[in-house]
Amino acid sequence: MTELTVRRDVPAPRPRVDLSTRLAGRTFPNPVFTASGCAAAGQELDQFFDITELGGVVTKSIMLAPRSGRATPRMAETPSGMLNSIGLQGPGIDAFLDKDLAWLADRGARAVVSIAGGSVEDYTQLAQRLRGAPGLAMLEVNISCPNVEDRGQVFACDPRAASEVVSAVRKTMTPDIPVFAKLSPDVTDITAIARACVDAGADGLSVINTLLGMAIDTDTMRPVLAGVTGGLSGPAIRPVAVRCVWQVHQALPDVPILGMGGIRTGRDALEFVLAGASAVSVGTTVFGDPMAPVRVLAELAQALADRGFERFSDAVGLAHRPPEAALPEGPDPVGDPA
Amino acid sequence: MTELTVRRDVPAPRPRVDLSTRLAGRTFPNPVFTASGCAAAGQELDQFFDITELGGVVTKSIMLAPRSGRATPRMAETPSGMLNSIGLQGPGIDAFLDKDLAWLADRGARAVVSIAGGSVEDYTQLAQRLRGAPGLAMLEVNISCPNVEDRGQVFACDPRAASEVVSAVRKTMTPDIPVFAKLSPDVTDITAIARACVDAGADGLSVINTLLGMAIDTDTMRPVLAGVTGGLSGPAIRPVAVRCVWQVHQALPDVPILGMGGIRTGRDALEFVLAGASAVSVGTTVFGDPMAPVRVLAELAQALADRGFERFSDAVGLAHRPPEAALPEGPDPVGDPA
Amino acid sequence: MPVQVLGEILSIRKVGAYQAVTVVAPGIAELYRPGHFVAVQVGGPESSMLLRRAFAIYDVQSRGVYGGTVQFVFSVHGKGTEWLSHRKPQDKIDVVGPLGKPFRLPTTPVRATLVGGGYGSAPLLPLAVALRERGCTVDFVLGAGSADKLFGQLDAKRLAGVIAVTTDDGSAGERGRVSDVLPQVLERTNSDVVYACGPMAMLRAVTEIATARGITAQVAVEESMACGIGVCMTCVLPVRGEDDVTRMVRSCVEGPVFLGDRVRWDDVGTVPADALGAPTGGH
Amino acid sequence: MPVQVLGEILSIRKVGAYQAVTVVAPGIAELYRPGHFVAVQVGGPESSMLLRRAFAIYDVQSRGVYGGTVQFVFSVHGKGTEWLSHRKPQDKIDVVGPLGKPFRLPTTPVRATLVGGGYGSAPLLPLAVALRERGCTVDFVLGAGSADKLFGQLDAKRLAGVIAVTTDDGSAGERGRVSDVLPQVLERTNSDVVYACGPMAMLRAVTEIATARGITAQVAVEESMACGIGVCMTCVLPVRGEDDVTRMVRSCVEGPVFLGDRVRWDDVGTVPADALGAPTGGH
Ligand SMILES: Cc1cc2nc3c(=O)[nH]c(=O)nc-3n(C[C@H](O)[C@H](O)[C@H](O)COP(=O)(O)OP(=O)(O)OC[C@H]3O[C@@H](n4cnc5c(N)ncnc54)[C@H](O)[C@@H]3O)c2cc1C
Ligand SMILES: Cc1cc2nc3c(=O)[nH]c(=O)nc-3n(C[C@H](O)[C@H](O)[C@H](O)COP(=O)(O)OP(=O)(O)OC[C@H]3O[C@@H](n4cnc5c(N)ncnc54)[C@H](O)[C@@H]3O)c2cc1C
Ligand SMILES: Cc1cc2nc3c(=O)[nH]c(=O)nc-3n(C[C@H](O)[C@H](O)[C@H](O)COP(=O)(O)O)c2cc1C
Ligand SMILES: Cc1cc2nc3c(=O)[nH]c(=O)nc-3n(C[C@H](O)[C@H](O)[C@H](O)COP(=O)(O)O)c2cc1C
Ligand code: FES
Ligand code: FES
Repeated sequence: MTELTVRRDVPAPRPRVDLSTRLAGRTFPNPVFTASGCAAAGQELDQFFDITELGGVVTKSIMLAPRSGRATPRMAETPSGMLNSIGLQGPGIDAFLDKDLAWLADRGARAVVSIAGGSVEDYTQLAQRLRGAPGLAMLEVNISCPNVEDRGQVFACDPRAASEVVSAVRKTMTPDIPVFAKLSPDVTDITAIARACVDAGADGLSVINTLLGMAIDTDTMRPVLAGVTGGLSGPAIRPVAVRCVWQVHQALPDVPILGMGGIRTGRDALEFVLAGASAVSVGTTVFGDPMAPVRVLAELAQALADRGFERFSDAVGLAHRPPEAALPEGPDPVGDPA
Repeated sequence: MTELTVRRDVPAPRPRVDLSTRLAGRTFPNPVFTASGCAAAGQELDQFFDITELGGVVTKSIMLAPRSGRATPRMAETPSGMLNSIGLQGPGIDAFLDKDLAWLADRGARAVVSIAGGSVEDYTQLAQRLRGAPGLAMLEVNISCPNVEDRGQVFACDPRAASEVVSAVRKTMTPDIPVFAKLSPDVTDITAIARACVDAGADGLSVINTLLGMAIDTDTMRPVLAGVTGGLSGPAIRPVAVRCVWQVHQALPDVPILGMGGIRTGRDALEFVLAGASAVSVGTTVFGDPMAPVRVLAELAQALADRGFERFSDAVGLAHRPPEAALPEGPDPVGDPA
Repeated sequence: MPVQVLGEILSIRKVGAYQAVTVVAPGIAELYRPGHFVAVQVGGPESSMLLRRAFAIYDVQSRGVYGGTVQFVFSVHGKGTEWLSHRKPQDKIDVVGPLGKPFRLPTTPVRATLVGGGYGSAPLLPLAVALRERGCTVDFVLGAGSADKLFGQLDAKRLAGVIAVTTDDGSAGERGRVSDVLPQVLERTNSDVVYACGPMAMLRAVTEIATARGITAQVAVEESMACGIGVCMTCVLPVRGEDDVTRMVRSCVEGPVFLGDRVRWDDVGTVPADALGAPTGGH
Repeated sequence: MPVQVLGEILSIRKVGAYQAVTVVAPGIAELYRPGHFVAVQVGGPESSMLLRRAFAIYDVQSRGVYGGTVQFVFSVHGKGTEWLSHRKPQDKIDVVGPLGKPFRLPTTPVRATLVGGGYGSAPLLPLAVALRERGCTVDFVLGAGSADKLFGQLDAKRLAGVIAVTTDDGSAGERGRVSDVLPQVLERTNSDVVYACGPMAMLRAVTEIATARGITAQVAVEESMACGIGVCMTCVLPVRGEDDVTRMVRSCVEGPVFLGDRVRWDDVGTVPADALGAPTGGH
């Protein structure tokens, strides 16, 4: 007979691992989230699985005003990755609050709202508008945006600029909402930016945003993307993302990390967790596999159970243990699977 | 009947395109080279094809003294890429001159010797030893090395350190030998490093070296590589490499670029050329396909012929032409292939 | 509500320059309406290709031993469709569907002209069936580069009052484009409405011809898509809304079927300056 | 000189826990000697897997309608071998070979014990044939985790004087490891030389046993390889040279066969401090 995988039908037998995770002050039921810009505001994916099953739903970065985004083509498929140059198309904060966030709150999802701006003032106003918004569980500050007041210099590439944005947002947002700064890998020293953000009050860090890349159409002999360059994402960048999580966790072991970049399976998610992530976002993989977030969650739970973990949190950063250190009670490295 | 591809048998009917390329003062018969560390010193590949057919053979970065390299595991396969952490294993400059370079000279190949060191003095001495060495066609300065005199800060990540190395090498090497500085993509602004190298006397730039990455073994729950982090290469990084070539060519249009990063086909090579590379290196692809360099050369020649180019050099940087600019005499964008 | 199904290929056969694939996919047939599409994973588990490929649904069966099948027709374009063309019966593929907004059907029995370019006629054939079930009269204009790229001519003949065929090279029907013969067909049939699917340039020409006659054209566009389900924002084009405001709308969820005269054809591939949220000086 | 060949698979069949693949690959048989290996591309043209997989050659045929074939035996380990296990006759795979340094054969007719672990016995069978052609007497010790992972037992019986079999779980032969029975076999046969192929721990134990008896062991190691042809430097292990200097040598070109007592078993996976060019304080 033919084998079928149909949505919703599989309430995966969840192994008995405590999957809850604390991100700064807040506890989430599990560590698997969507990634900003890869799940819109959750409604479309909710057709495929119950989005409240996820730890959180990270929304597409929202700006103050409605925004058309860039011209097309906006994407190019690349080996094990893709380039995108959307240009932060979105409805603006007002419509977002009215429709998207309201829907998420109604639905009972934990909304992680990503905000983006062109100036410190933009970010501050966004945080202002989001203060006390129902359904808001966490704020992610997308600082991979050009600073219109500084010749388009990207905030995330300059410790001072990053710090100003984060500090303004942290001061504006109520203390109960964790504020995460999202780091760009396109810097010489990601730990320097990480430190600047944390010193400025970031409660945690999202690691990583896309890498700057481009593709050239060898037929038209011009750049493929209307925006010329774009952001590279997907499994291709996973080794860079894992390295960034590792470095940031090593530099700032007490700061919670939301890790992402090319996660396709529970095994991939575990790689980020062992490197130091307290939660993960599944991004580009959703485009090829809409059910990926819940699948990754089930696979991660299984992988943890297989290794003898009783609590997800025991796995966070475990790959940093010194060479001959014993594993915590329970976990065992997996031997030859044969 | 079964179809076969056997080495040497295929003196590919080379389309009538002038493939020669000038890199600083020197003319090479064609623009396809090997990549440093991906072809040893040419002897092994010469079993599969005639290495004198390539524009040049870029040798594994050589240091002053013999060097054991790092412990194993030294590699991990990643989606459309691989991580390596070899640690610059090599025989040292003396044995290299005696055996490797002598063999290349004898064989009639154009040797591009890559040098690496831990201090400006190391690089200077290497250049000194290579002065007047028979067979030497060009020097590639691998500055992605930790500076032992500056807390292991990588030369390629600091304009001043990069500049010092390049300037010392350029002063030491005879003027007839082009000196190329090889750039790392792991920097906030690659054009700043490019400019520093060129101001210090670099005749050209090799773009790019590997990206810093890592992988974690989810069974042992430790880093896969003995060296913890490693260099990411292969098609996965191609969009980053093309972007770097594009940015450097845009910033310094008169500086020749040896482009590399994930080239697998002639089409890929053309992407680099259109972005601004005057020659390309085929690296990681060789591991999966030893005959790749000559295949890429044949495919590139064909791709140029298909587009109406009579001279390879007319394609260099062509994707930068302004939106409505006419193409040079000859070339035509390729229409719908159907 | 679309479903994601890993289904077995029942058949894959050559039809002229195309291949038609039938795959087991329960849950799609039940919700299907003409104009819907599916998005298919390509390349297998260790593939370097991450994104789905979109194909218009040509046929569905909701019953039978397989509990539901869906059929689509494709031509080899790049790496993903190349891979698809090597699939064999019993291989499995992962399909998401039905996706998109289907063609809207008239509530009264009108006369409709269906214009298909290349494989674009595939979704028009089930549309013709649906229209006839509502008592409409259907006429077809089919065009392609050459005879082997015409799809569904026989089916169309069975379903249609009038059928006109064009090919660019004259290897079948009249030499020329569908837009060359469409005015005469509309004249002759006095159609109330036009439906079209095919290349963007064709859709634009069809829209202009229909609009000039004061009738509406519903067109199914083909924009490059990364997700097909509305979450990535790669597939946008400028469309004027009922409030007359132009927005960059997602063709995968707000399309692929649009009213032709709402699409800003001149501006496809750009962001018109008067679009909602269009860049103002600053960026 | 190795060749790179895109050859058709003639057969792929299950042998216990393994699969044996025969592929058309002219040019390999002519140069082949026992101990050589091939490196195979996996995953197809759009695969995300870039690196070749290494397999010891089990058999070659230089004549026949196919103009040369090569056979190897593999177990599914990860993604690449998983892919390989789904190949069918007539599929094509890209093979490079013969690679590496083969076993050295004695110039006089000695008595040799061949020790194989799991699929490690595959290259030992043609070695046994070659040894016998030189008038040697051959004995076999074969071991594996369980009976289905023993390879070549029947062939070995045909070729050998003595054959001893062990499995970890006792499902065939004696329960235990090859190193448990090897001393008795060497005692009984009074072998002049040992050849071994299998897991690193086994090779180490075999070397120790042989060395203790004052006889040489030639062992074929298995190190993780990216290229298989000597250009990447990923496959190194510390080996003492004839000048007594330890070097990190490439197991793909200077091996995979080494004299067991030259391999620094304690230090495999590290760079011994006395190795040529080993880091000194600085790094
Ligand atoms: C709504 C819709 C319906 C379609 N119906 C059909 C059909 O019935 N039959 C058919 O043959 N083709 C159809 N297409 C086009 C088909 O999707 C593309 O030919 C196919 O995606 C190309 O994939 P590839 O791997 O061969 O090309 P590649 O160039 O390798 O594709 C790379 C990426 O670009 C995207 N892409 C490239 N070209 C297109 C395109 N024209 N449209 C959308 N995405 C594209 C792919 O999805 C993929 O993500 C339809 C497209 C859309 C949007
Ligand atoms: C000289 C030699 C001879 C071999 N002979 C045989 C044989 O006859 N039969 C057999 O079943 N296996 C043999 N192996 C082991 C075989 O190469 C690995 O099992 C195989 O490469 C694993 O590939 P994978 O895609 O399944 O695993 P993955 O883990 O996905 O492989 C990832 C990468 O690591 C490399 N790698 C992983 N494990 C090994 C390993 N053990 N040895 C070398 N490279 C590895 C792969 O080549 C690939 O590049 C041999 C290895 C060597 C070095
Ligand atoms: C189409 C697309 C749109 C994205 N939009 C945003 C965005 O609006 N804000 C943001 O912070 N990150 C955005 N990202 C980055 C992702 O959130 C994520 O950081 C990155 O893609 C790496 O994860 P992945 O490889 O799992 O996709 C976007 C990524 C993609 C592919
Ligand atoms: C195994 C390996 C070893 C390398 N060794 C060197 C080296 O010694 N010196 C150097 O400049 N680059 C070295 N590189 C980097 C390559 O020359 C090249 O810049 C990079 O791999 C990107 O190209 P590719 O994707 O085609 O491999 C090495 C790369 C690999 C994969
Ligand atoms: S294809 Fe992703 S939103 Fe339309
Ligand atoms: S595997 Fe590349 S040198 Fe041995």
